Amino acid sequence: MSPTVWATNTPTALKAYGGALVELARERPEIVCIGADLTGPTETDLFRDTIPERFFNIGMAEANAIGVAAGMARAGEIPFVNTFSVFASRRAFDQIAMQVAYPQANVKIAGFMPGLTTPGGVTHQAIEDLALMRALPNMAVVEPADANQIHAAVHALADHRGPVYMRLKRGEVPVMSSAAGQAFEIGRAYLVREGSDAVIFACGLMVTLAIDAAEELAREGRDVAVVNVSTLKPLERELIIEIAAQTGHVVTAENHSIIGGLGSAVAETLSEAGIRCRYARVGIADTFAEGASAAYLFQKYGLTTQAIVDACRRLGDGAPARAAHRPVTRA
Amino acid sequence: MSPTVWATNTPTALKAYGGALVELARERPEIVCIGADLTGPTETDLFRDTIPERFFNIGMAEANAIGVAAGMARAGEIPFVNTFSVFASRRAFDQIAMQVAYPQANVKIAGFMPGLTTPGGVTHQAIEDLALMRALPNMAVVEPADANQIHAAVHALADHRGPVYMRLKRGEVPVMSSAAGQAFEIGRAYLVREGSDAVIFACGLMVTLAIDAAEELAREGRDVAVVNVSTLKPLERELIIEIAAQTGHVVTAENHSIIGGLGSAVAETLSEAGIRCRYARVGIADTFAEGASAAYLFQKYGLTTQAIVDACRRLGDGAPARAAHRPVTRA
Amino acid sequence: MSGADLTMAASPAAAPARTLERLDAGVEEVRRRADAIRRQVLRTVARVGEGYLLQALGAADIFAALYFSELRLDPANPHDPRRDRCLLCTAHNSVVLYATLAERGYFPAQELESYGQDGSPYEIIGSEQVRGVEGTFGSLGQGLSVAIGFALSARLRETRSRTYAILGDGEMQEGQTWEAAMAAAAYRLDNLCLVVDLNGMQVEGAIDSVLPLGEVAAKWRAFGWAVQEIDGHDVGELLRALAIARDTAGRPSAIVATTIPGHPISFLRGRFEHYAKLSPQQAQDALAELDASASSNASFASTTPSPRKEPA
Amino acid sequence: MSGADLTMAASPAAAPARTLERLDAGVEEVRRRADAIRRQVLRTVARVGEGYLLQALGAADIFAALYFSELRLDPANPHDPRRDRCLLCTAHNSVVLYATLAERGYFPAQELESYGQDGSPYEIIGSEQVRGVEGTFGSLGQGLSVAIGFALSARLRETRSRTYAILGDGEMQEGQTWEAAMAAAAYRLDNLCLVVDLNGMQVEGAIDSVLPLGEVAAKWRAFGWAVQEIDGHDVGELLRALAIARDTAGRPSAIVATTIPGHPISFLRGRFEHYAKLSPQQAQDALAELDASASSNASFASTTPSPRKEPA
Ligand SMILES: Cc1ncc(C[n+]2csc(CCOP(=O)(O)OP(=O)(O)O)c2C)c(N)n1
Ligand SMILES: Cc1ncc(C[n+]2csc(CCOP(=O)(O)OP(=O)(O)O)c2C)c(N)n1
Ligand SMILES: [Mg+2]
Ligand SMILES: [Mg+2]
Repeated sequence: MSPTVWATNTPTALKAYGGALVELARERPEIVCIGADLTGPTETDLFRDTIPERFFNIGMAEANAIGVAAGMARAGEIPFVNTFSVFASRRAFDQIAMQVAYPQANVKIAGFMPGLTTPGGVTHQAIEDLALMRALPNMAVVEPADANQIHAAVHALADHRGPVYMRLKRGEVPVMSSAAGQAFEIGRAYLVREGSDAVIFACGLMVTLAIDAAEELAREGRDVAVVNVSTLKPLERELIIEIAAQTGHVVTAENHSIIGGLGSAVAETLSEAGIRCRYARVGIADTFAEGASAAYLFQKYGLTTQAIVDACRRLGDGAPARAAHRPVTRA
Repeated sequence: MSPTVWATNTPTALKAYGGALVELARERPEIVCIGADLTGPTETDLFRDTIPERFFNIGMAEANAIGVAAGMARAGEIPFVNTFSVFASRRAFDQIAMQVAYPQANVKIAGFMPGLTTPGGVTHQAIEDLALMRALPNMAVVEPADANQIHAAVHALADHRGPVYMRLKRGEVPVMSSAAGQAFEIGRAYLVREGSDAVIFACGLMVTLAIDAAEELAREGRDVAVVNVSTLKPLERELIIEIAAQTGHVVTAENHSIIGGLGSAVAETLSEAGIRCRYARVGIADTFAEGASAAYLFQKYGLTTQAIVDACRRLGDGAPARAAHRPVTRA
Repeated sequence: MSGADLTMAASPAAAPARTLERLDAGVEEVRRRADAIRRQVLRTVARVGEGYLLQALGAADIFAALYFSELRLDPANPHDPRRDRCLLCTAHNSVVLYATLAERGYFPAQELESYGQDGSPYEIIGSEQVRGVEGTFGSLGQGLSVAIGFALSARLRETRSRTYAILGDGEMQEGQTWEAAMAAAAYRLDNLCLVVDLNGMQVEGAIDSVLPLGEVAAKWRAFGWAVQEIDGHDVGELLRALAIARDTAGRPSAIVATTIPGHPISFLRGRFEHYAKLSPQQAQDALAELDASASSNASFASTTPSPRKEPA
Repeated sequence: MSGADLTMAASPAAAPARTLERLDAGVEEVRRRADAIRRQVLRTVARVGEGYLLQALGAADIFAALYFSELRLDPANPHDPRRDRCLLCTAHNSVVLYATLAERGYFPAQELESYGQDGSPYEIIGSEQVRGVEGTFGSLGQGLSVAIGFALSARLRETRSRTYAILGDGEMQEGQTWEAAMAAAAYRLDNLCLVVDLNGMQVEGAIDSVLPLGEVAAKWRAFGWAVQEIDGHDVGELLRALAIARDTAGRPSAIVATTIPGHPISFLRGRFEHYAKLSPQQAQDALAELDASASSNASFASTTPSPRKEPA
């Protein structure tokens, strides 16, 4: 996978998820691993080979895999279901809604290869999984930004009682250099870079690109904050409202359609809070894509540092809109 | 179905869809009707009985029904697929995404019993179908507000080349008394009541409730506009931006989760346009519901004239926020 | 609800000490129970005036056989982790499950007076909000998958718990049923027993007029299940089939039980109305028919069943 | 793409006048075409260094039989509404379809030099952006449903058009396949012919190590299909089976074709690697093996096939 889907100066790690899941399962006997014929591609070969008695391959049958996981959760297990984001979300949505979200079954769904990180083409690209999962009551929705967050997230998911959907890149993932933003708590967003002129709310692979963008903007005198919104639901509204109000210029950046995901979550939140600010979305512009390298696709579909920089500049060139509509204090 | 899910002074009609579809099919031989064991409940018994050779019951197999429809569309037919909103959206989402939305297949999906209009309980209540369908590129998403719109919509769907998702109540539906807002064009929103203090953007059954709310607010001196957003996608952005900018107070009202549907669409649009306004959502507050009469559920989950009135009052009591952030003119 | 299950699983110290055995009622008592269930169904539906009545009457013998002979359950402790699980995959047929659960002592039958009313947990299409209901299966075709999850977990935990699922024949049109069928066979889940309620009916009437299923038993056999074809109204056959399933090793069992909607009420039997009206007069007539055909001890309904004591 | 189809359908005047007949190539020529397809597959995958290579080699005989004998197609007019439809349900195996389409004259083989490159329409997991590809089936288990739609429409329009679908054996784990299977039988779609590519492999290797399918032919029979079990590398059997399917009335046909991944390359044959590496040396060796075993006229690939003239 080409490194240009994250900031070029970011070091990387391999298979953060697969290792963390085995580590977790060694501690907690109720962890079971459920697959749908994508064991290698979801880094769960390690689990299969070291804890085979708690590894259940359901075959290429995502709907059934979710139902099986829900049944096991009702019986007391903590199932992690592993498949591609696109199949977890599109193919088994009714099953997730009714057997996982509604009963608050303790099922964790790990969806790999979100957005345009896969050369698998339109059928493999989950460009609306955040929209789908966010629309479900009771569902926590997370997207860790680097290997450390992935590791922490695996443990956080198990500690969280109830359903969680996590989307993450497989294989090689970035390791963020700054200490900030590597922790992971469900329900928290992390200010990874301070700034007073604008804020970039980013998730997943877009976080390192956002940091890069902020650095570039700093060189032209714009002081831009970056928030790693690693939990999309429940959203840490207070933090988002506060920083948006302080900066008055908001850009969202996600490896996802601009409809229904982070961009929408932020727009809903700020609109409802009555925050006066300029706002722009960076993301996939409501279009299907094709199969190609992630680097090519990120470039073609505008998931780049440059796109974020441009969005910040565009907002910044508009009329200043710094004053919050009403004062907001952190809860 | 209890009349209290729409304004109490609204007359009603029966099976507007079923009749219109047969009428259309008589004119156009490429119309085919595809069902999934819900012929009566989707008003297509009339089609089955009058044009049996173009009626295909696929049985209780929604995924297959969508695939079959897509194949027929590729061969030149115009399939209308009829099932409950919840099964059309949740159960066959991958199939709709890949076989209908991506290839822009000329398939029309009619989803019945949206939101809380069904006593069928949580498994039958489509509270996030708009979120799902809106997240799909190429998909038009519509929700007619009354029998006249339903009738017009059936024809508009057939005239529109490409995929459309329509959600609508079955059986008894309101017939709006004013002439305004009964037309139906894909991509248009209809100003059904003028007003300068606030605007209610509503869709489907919430439109008559919004009109009622506006009337109640008029009695206390608030001049509230109502827009029937019968197309959620593509949204008539210019109209929405203009009226929001003019009134400065925006309430959205939908028989749907407040996440991902009309409320989100409006928030995205206004945020991006830089419109300064107060904003509130009326809809299902990110929760699953249960089986009961529509009247009971609409009351319990806040889909009422009163809830809309309250939202308008709340906004109105805040600081005035009338000036648009930048001037907007109608396109 | 799953929450309670989780608590149980997390703190085994809290696990109840009560024995948990099959009632093993004989044919006669199961028949009487089936009659009592039918009466309760009729009374419950009559209050609303319509409902999934014909399926309920048709399935009453299956429910009686399961809940009064086969299943290891404790109505006083519906979340006992050692219990057998029984999943009604067609939640729209919940009225027969409610009637059965009331008869079995999960809750007083009077509670069913709120059936179908606004605010009642006894919804027309049932959910797990009702005591004793193991899941929410109004979206059809999902139950068998969840049953597999229970069965896999029981095996993992080495408990005796068996899992039962009652499938609507229309659900065989949903592909998920076959995903589950293949997985259950692949995992050799002999602690899983499926009863297919072959009533020949779906929403629009006769299945054959909608989308014919073709050969049913042959399908389950081809999917690797141990299949028994029985008359779903013959309680003796039902009990035997359940016992054989219990003794079948290495494969999941499917009992294909032919039932007749509305059975045995003369004027309802064999009608294919998916959601049927029931006037007060019809309800009375139906109850009278049951009274007439019932043996003298028709008042069985109120006695509490006592489990046959067997080693745990 | 569907758009073109719609145009065709909307304006019958634009329908082409060219004949549209099966090539009806004999066993020998089909074999040579299969060889040519394999060569193209090897050359194409070699450029990328890896791919769904073993499946492609295994399925080459099936593709040759379909595209060089059975199908009524006009490469010059890929949207001719009268054409037979052929759907590869496992779009990840598109390299064999691309090779076949190039060999059949849909586009120059040189175009495949961009295979798998950024910006190329020849994606690893194929889509309908490529000329001659009838749909986008990278999300597995969906193709057969679309095939039914084609078949129903052909019947409605009373055209001779037949529909063919090539199914991966792993797709039998997806429930949608069985939804489609049941519907095709219920509608007695004898203008539909399915070829199951029984290569015993899925992502993790052997299907039996993932989730065994159990009896395959028995399943399709139980679902009401006319089933033939054949050796998917025996071109004679393939052609015969396709002819029998064409003559089978009242039921859809399933040809269960056992194939061997990597066939016939000695060092690839029988390996269960879902996404296999292919070094330049291996590609050369494989091509040399094909050369050695091929009959003298190995240069067939460049000749244009001429249809046997038959009444339209
Ligand atoms: C996924 C899904 N699709 C459609 C429906 C609507 N529906 C309710 S009952 C039913 C027919 C069920 O037939 P069967 O399973 O045989 O149950 P029966 O009523 O005969 O016991 C249908 C299609 C549903 N509940 N779920
Ligand atoms: C719905 C869906 N789930 C999972 C996958 C990932 N996947 C790609 S190929 C494959 C296995 C396919 O096996 P088979 O159908 O036998 O095809 P073969 O490669 O053997 O020809 C899987 C699981 C997919 N493409 N689609
Ligand atoms: Mg039935
Ligand atoms: Mg295979």
